[in-house]
Amino acid sequence: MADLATLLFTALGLVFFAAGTVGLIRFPDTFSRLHALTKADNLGLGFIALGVAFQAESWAQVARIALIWVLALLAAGAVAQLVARAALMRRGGA
Amino acid sequence: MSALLACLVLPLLGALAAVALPRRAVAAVLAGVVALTLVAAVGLAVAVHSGGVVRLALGGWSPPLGIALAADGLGAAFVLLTALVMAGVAAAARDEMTPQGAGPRAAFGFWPLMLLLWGALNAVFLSRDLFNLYVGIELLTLAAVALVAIGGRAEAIAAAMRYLIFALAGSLLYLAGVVLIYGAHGTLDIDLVAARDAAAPDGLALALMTAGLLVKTALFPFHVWLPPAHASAPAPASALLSALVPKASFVILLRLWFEAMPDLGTDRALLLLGVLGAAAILWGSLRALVQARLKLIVAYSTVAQLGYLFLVFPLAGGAAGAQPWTAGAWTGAIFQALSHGLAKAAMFLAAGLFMAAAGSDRLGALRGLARVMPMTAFAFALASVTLISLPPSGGFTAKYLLMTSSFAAGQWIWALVMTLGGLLTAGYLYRPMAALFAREGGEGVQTVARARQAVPLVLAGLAILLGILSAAPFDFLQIGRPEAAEEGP
Amino acid sequence: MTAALGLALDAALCALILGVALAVVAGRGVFRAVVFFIVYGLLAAVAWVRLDAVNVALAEAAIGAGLTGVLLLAAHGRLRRAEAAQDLAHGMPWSAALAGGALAAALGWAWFEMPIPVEPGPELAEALPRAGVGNPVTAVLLNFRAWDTLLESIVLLAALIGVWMLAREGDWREPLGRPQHARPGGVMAGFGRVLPPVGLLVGVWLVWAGADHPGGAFQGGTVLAAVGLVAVLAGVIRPPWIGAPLWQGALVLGPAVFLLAGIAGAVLAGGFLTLPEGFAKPAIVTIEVALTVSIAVTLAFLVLGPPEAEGAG
Amino acid sequence: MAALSIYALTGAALVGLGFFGLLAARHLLRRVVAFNLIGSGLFLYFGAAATRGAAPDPVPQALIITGIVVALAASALAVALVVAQVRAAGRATLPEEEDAP
Repeated sequence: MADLATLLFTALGLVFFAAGTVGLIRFPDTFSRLHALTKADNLGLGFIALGVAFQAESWAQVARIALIWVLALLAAGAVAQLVARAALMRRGGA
Repeated sequence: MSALLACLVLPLLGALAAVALPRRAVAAVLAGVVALTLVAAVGLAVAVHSGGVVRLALGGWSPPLGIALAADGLGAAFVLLTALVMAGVAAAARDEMTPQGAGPRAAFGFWPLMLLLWGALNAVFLSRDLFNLYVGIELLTLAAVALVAIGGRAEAIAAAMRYLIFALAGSLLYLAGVVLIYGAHGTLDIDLVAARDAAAPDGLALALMTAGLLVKTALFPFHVWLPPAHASAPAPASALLSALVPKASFVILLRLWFEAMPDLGTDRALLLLGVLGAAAILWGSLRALVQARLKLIVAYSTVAQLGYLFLVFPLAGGAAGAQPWTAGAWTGAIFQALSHGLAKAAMFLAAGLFMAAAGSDRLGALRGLARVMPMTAFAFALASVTLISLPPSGGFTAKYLLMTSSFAAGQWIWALVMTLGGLLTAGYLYRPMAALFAREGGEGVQTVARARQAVPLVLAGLAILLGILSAAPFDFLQIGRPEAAEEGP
Repeated sequence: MTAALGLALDAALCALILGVALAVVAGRGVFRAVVFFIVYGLLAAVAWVRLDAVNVALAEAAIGAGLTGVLLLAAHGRLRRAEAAQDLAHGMPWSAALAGGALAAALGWAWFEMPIPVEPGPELAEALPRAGVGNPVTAVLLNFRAWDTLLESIVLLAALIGVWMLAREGDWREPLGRPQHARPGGVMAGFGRVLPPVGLLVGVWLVWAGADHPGGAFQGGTVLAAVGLVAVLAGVIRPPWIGAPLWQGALVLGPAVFLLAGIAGAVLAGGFLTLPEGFAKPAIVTIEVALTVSIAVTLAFLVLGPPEAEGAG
Repeated sequence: MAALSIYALTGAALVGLGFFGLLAARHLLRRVVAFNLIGSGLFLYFGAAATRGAAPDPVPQALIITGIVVALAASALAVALVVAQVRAAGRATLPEEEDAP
């Protein structure tokens, strides 16, 4: 049962990652690329974390997996903001 | 054992203190560390002389699990050489490497880097573990490159960069050989490697390690990084770099070819090393002959003088191991390393004093300096006597030993190269000497304190003394000499 | 996972690694090379997990990819104007290709000729229980081969002094690195406030866990250095200048404690770096904590670079 | 064993690629990257060699961690030298190695 849930959720996560990557490649400018990347990848990572959590042996491990997801979310958000600002400034400067 | 330990630990502790303590305290700590380490090095030599090889298993774990250290005659001699040169350089640089004299940057960096270099050299000379040697030469390399960069000008930075690229490529080649040795034999200890069951990749491992160390020793044709690096560092740093640093990788080469894997010393491989050495002697001397700056002459002279060291491989290595002339060749090469170390340190320090007085090291600017600075000019002349190998210097003993063994071995070609090298040496040293002792010139130069002038004189004098008292060091260098070369006269 | 599937995964991973490495060496533009190198480091970390070397995977990800990547990116940012200069040699450098190819072929040949040595040996199994820590890699690093680790911590210090020697004479008294200006209240400033407590926790945990699980002073110290760098970037803390007593002390604390513990071993337990039985664990933990402090500070300073004045260069 | 051979050969190829890069590249930053590639490939090779026995040998893992840290120290100094070189000479290549334009 747990294995099935893991399989399902990680597969779903991978689909989101694939979608985000396609967006990264196909979208025309920095801002829409960022949009695709952050939204889709954060969700994808969330599903994968959820899937892996079913394999955890204790609640402490689940908590650690959740912490990883939150940290990745935080980093991705902050970096996306910074990249967007850099792109904005370059556009303004050009 | 405690002397061995002190040689390893004191310079490193001193370096840490030089980083962390306020400037006022550093000078006192420095003097203490230099004096104590010098005493420890003498103590180690005495202990080896009276009791034979001093061994130490670090952490109480013996190989293959732990790292073993040992001070044999070879290691102890180089530890002592290092201590003498370091003490000389520390005394010479005391007034120069101050915030007033060299700026706050160089004054901060020189002392810990010098001590780190010292610690790394001693660690390399005493280690019996191939990977530990890797960490040791990396510490040595980084400290040495930083000492070049202290120079600060654009050419110093370019020279440091080139030095670092070459040295890192050399380190990785060496490391690749170490990986193959551990992969095949599960040990890194030199004595256990010597007792291994031969495996197919051993030859490749030795070749890789040797190639890497040749780059670090600046043997022809891998020498191109050395002259700019040694010439653009501040003089006290140049003295350390030229006198000591290439000797560390040379000692590792000796340990590999004579102690760890003497069975792999085929005639052809040993001949190749000898030919490269001979090429270094001739090419380095010819390049030195056409330089216009004193420091570049001295630096190219290092390229040439390092070449002599490699004649030990065809003369004492491999199947020739048990021949009557091998002890002479082995000792001659080490004598050459020791006397070159002392003489070259004296030369670079003297060059630094000439530069301080004349404001430049172009040969034209040095004219007549001997009348203003007779002591320094005399020191330079004495050091030249050793490099040209006139009797009774240490250089003479070295080349005499190498030459007699090459005749005894029937390999007279090396004797020919050495004779030619001696003539060329006299040629390239004649030019700065003629300028220094010129009748005119020498007006309007800065005066240099007598105490500073004394240091190169002492070091050059020691190089001569090594020749006069050559009997005692000769026996000393046989202590713990690898079996392959043991049955000398 | 079946063996065949695992093998396919390994092959795919290695193909990816080689492809990325090719892009690092021969791709157009230095910026691209640097970015691909960071990707390479992360892939290599996965390879280490596949090789059952989690300690190394952590080190590769944190140091090899992370910190080296930051170093290279920061340097690239300063070199933009030099980018137009020549990057790769004109034409195919055949001698370099020959040397590289020969080296790879020789190592490949050696792999199949290399005998498998006797197992790690009875020495290790017999000594491990006396080493004081459960993580065998930590036991090797801080007990059996402590001399290597001690020298290595000093190598970092030597590199830092070397980096400092590249400061311009007039900039010596300035704070380390380029002056940073984070917008107050901006994203970076906010991030710089949120991350440090969490990062501190992770770093300390890595060191603490390193005694018995994967982790250790170098991995933990790297995380702490990263936390410090983010805090500097965010303007939460200001970089110190060279000679600030507390920071200089932190730089040498680890090697100094290590050396003094080694000497204490020589006096008390009969050998340099010998840890007396029974005290091995507390001694190792003390050394690791001190080392972590020094490693974190040294690594952060290495990334910041030499002191530089406002508006220079 | 087959999997280990894949990793070892990848490591060997990385060493070759990195050495090629170190010799062929002109931009100094790319040379630093190539140096790191050699080290990393060598460690991968070592790691594979250490896993051949029945139980993985912890000694190479410890040596590799030491090697990674040493490589970082060298890289840090090299990168700082590159920056200083550009500042002093205005270019990221070594003087006499620039091919004629």
